[in-house]
Amino acid sequence: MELRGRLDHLARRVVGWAFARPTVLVADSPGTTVLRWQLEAELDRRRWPIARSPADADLLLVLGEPGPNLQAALDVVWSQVPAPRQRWDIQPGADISTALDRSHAALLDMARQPEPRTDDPGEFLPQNRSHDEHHHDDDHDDGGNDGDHDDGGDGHHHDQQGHEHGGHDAAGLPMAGTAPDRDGLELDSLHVRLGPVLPSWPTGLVIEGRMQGDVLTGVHASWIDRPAPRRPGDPGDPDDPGGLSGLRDAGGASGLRDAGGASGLSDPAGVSGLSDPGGVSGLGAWSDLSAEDVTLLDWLDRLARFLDVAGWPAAATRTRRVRHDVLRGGTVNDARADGSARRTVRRIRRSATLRWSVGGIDAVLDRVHQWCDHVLDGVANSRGTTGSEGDAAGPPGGAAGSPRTWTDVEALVDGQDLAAIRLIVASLEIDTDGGSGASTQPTPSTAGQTQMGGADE
Amino acid sequence: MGEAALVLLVGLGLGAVFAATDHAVLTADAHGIGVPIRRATRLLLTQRRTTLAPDRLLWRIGCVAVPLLAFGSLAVVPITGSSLLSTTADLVWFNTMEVLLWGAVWLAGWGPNAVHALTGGYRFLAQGLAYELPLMFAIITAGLGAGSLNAESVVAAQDGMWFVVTMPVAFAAFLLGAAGFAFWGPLSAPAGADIAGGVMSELSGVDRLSVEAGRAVFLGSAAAMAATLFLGGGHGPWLPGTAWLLIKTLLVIGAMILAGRRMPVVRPERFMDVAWIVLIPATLVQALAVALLVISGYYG
Amino acid sequence: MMLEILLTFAAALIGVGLFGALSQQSIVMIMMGLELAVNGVIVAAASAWYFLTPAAPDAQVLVVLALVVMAVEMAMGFAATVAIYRARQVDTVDDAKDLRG
Amino acid sequence: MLTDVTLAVLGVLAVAAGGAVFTVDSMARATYALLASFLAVAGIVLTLDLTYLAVVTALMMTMEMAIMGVFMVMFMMNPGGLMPMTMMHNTRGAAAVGVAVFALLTTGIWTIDWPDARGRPSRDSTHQLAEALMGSHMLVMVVVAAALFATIIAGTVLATHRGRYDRFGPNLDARPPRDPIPGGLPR
Repeated sequence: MELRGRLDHLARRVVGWAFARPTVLVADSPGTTVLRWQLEAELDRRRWPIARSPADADLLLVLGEPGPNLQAALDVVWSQVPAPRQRWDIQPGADISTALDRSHAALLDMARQPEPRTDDPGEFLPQNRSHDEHHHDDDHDDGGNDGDHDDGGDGHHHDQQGHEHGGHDAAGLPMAGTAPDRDGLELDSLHVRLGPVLPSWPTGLVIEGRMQGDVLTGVHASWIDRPAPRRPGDPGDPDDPGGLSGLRDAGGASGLRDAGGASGLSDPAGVSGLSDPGGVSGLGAWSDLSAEDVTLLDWLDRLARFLDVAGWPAAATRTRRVRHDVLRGGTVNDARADGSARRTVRRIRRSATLRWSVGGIDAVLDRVHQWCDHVLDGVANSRGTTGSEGDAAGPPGGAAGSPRTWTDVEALVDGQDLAAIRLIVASLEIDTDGGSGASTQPTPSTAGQTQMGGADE
Repeated sequence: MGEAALVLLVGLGLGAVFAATDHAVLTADAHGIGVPIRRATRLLLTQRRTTLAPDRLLWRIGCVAVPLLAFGSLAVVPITGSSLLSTTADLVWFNTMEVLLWGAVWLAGWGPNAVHALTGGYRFLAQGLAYELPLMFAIITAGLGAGSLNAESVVAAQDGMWFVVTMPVAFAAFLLGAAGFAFWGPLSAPAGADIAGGVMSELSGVDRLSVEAGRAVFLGSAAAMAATLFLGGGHGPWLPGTAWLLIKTLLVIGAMILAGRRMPVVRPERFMDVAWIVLIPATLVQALAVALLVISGYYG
Repeated sequence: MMLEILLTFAAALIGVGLFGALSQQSIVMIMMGLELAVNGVIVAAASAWYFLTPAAPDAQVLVVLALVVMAVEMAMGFAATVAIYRARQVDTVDDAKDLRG
Repeated sequence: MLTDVTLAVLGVLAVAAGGAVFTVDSMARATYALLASFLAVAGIVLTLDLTYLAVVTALMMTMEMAIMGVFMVMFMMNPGGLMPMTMMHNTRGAAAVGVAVFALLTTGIWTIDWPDARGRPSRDSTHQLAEALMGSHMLVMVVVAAALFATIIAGTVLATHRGRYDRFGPNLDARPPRDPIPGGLPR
């Protein structure tokens, strides 16, 4: 009896040790950027790693209040997280540390009382179908019934036999059909959705298209949870189903932000309304952040996420640490933070490998280098030293070749492979906060770029 | 029996060292020594997840094969002066284990029936076509210098001078190939963050442990093989041969991580160009130079 | 005795390979059948070396040739498949009957 | 004895995996069944003391099958037994030919009075092969090299649909070349 008690005790300790640093998947609803920064700073302090996919996650932390469709997508993500697992909502203003402690304790409880779990990922399929029909109900290709299986950001493919058995379903998954492709081979194409929840991806953004090999064509970009008013009588040519143009039009529609604050697109009105720092959501204890700080944080954040996608985790981690320092210290007045920020960003700016590796895709590198310059200038400014301010101000309209509308974005990513799409998206200044977050700052250098889609048509 | 246990132990040890050092460099966290073991325990306690309509048989085969091949490759490394499997074609054996990994990794990507995993599998093969020939030429160059495909003979041939002196290009190509077949560091595109972890994206529990551990062991084994082929294996003064081999292996591991983590992932299409236009000719010239040295009697 | 058994395996591989090569529609599957037949040749050559002429290298060279044949066959097979697929979107021999001379 | 059992088991495996190639209903499984057959044969060759050939067989066939798997999926996607698939024609005739050839060969194998082994087995079969390929059988190696090189060129020519005029323009002066994906080196 005593032996058993000891063994139990030992087992509990082993579980506690093994899950001492749970892997975390963060899903930020629109308007929770600052909260995400705070959370990531705390996660980094605790050395809890960020998961790359649901399969590697222990905790799913949902920030803010996701809209209904994002919620549905999160359900799918949640269904892919293996037990033991915990899903925890964190609202802006909540005590992050307490929330993490509680979720961790719950996780340990679950790990110590393992219950057999038989989740079939397929159970979420019908739900996604209906959810998809909400904004997209056209078949892209001829061969297979392409009823579009949502993957919740992580993607189950269905690249089945196309030209022999087109139109069939297997295990509820539609089969792929063939379509012409870039290399002149009519290979099987697969309807693929990127997003709305992926690591280092603007949560809520959905990019869909036909995938052949890993090349995406017929791309359509949209924001989840955004009303998709269809223009009546929109012809919708075969390559551009009505749903697409309907969504694109929505960029110009007014009242988007009212829809749960989830528009993800800031229109000019939003920019002006947001220069007030009090409007930045989830600022909490950091309300002393100046607009410049928020801008600097935003650049650092974009840079870190881009480096994640570009596969340079060491530099991304360092950039993130600089961001934490800025977030903690308010302005970058701490000499140490300043020095490390300079060193880190300079190294990224100078990296020949990065230049060589991501060069060749559009103007990705230019935009990223511009962020680096902005950060360097931002640091210089806040130190009161003489930076090359002329560059920082830059021409309004900002980064080289920065697209301004969804149509531009779609044109940019169309015909690119998955990795290039990820890199391009990561290099765009997409405002996930729907204007209610940090990326809208009054500086002229980026004000123009944050208005993606706002001026469409 | 004892030797098999030794290979198992050394493999796990080197893998753990590699994973711990890698973690420490990545996160700048010097206290991460126990991280690999903790992670392994965590994965053992985690549910083994499935996906929708997977090809379960092939998936499992792929996951299990990764560590098996890793230990298989270590079996021809003469750890104690002699190796577990001493054959007349050790170098080709090592190469074969690494090529069998092509199949294993592709199966691990294919099995779960998911976009990102499959993309990772394809990427691995595409990248394989890039690094494989330089790697083969690098391995065979060491065999050429020693006049034997047996690892022990290669070590014996380096009694006077390490092969790295006359084969620097082959040494570099070998380490690059090692990063490639273990899809790690600058060649980790098959498991890249841009495809949500690629071949690893759908793995959880013991499956993920199997692939991650197998990859770490493979990297450790590759470092040991690099030390064997190019750094004189167990040759060195004062200390016993095994100690020298391990020291050199650890140095190779450290050098790989320091160099590999200084740069971002190299996109496969970029690397492909360099591999075929620069690396293959370079390794061929290296082999030619070594062949000329052999004819001239340089290696004795 | 073992030689005969191994040769029987070789014959079985050749038989199965021929069956596959003759029965399949898909070009790639036909190639797999041919490869299986060559696989049988490898078994036969290796056992001949071991049981009949271990002192001579000829059987070994035959195995090398078999491997090369497979590599060439596969490379050319894939190239031809890609070419014909590019030209007319077929990948089965039944659809390419007009190529019959 | 142990060797005999190993050989027999591997032989059965090789044939069974070979049969599976044409019976499983997934392209990936068919390809990897064929690989299993090759690996079993490599095991046989290894047991017969032909280390180098065994290892090289495994190496080459794994690469081939890995690439072949991609082609299979590319041209006829059908993962993991999701869809019953028959891609046969003339099954009966093919089976008849297969069985007939097998019967003929087997009859021959078991009726021929095989001679005893001539000479003693070489201690180092790898060395024996190397000496042969670089000495008495050099011609084989030379021809193989030429054939493989020709294969590389012919295969590329057949498979690609873009020549240099597509890339560099009618006057071959377009820089950079028009490629769907730029390479890693300046051209």
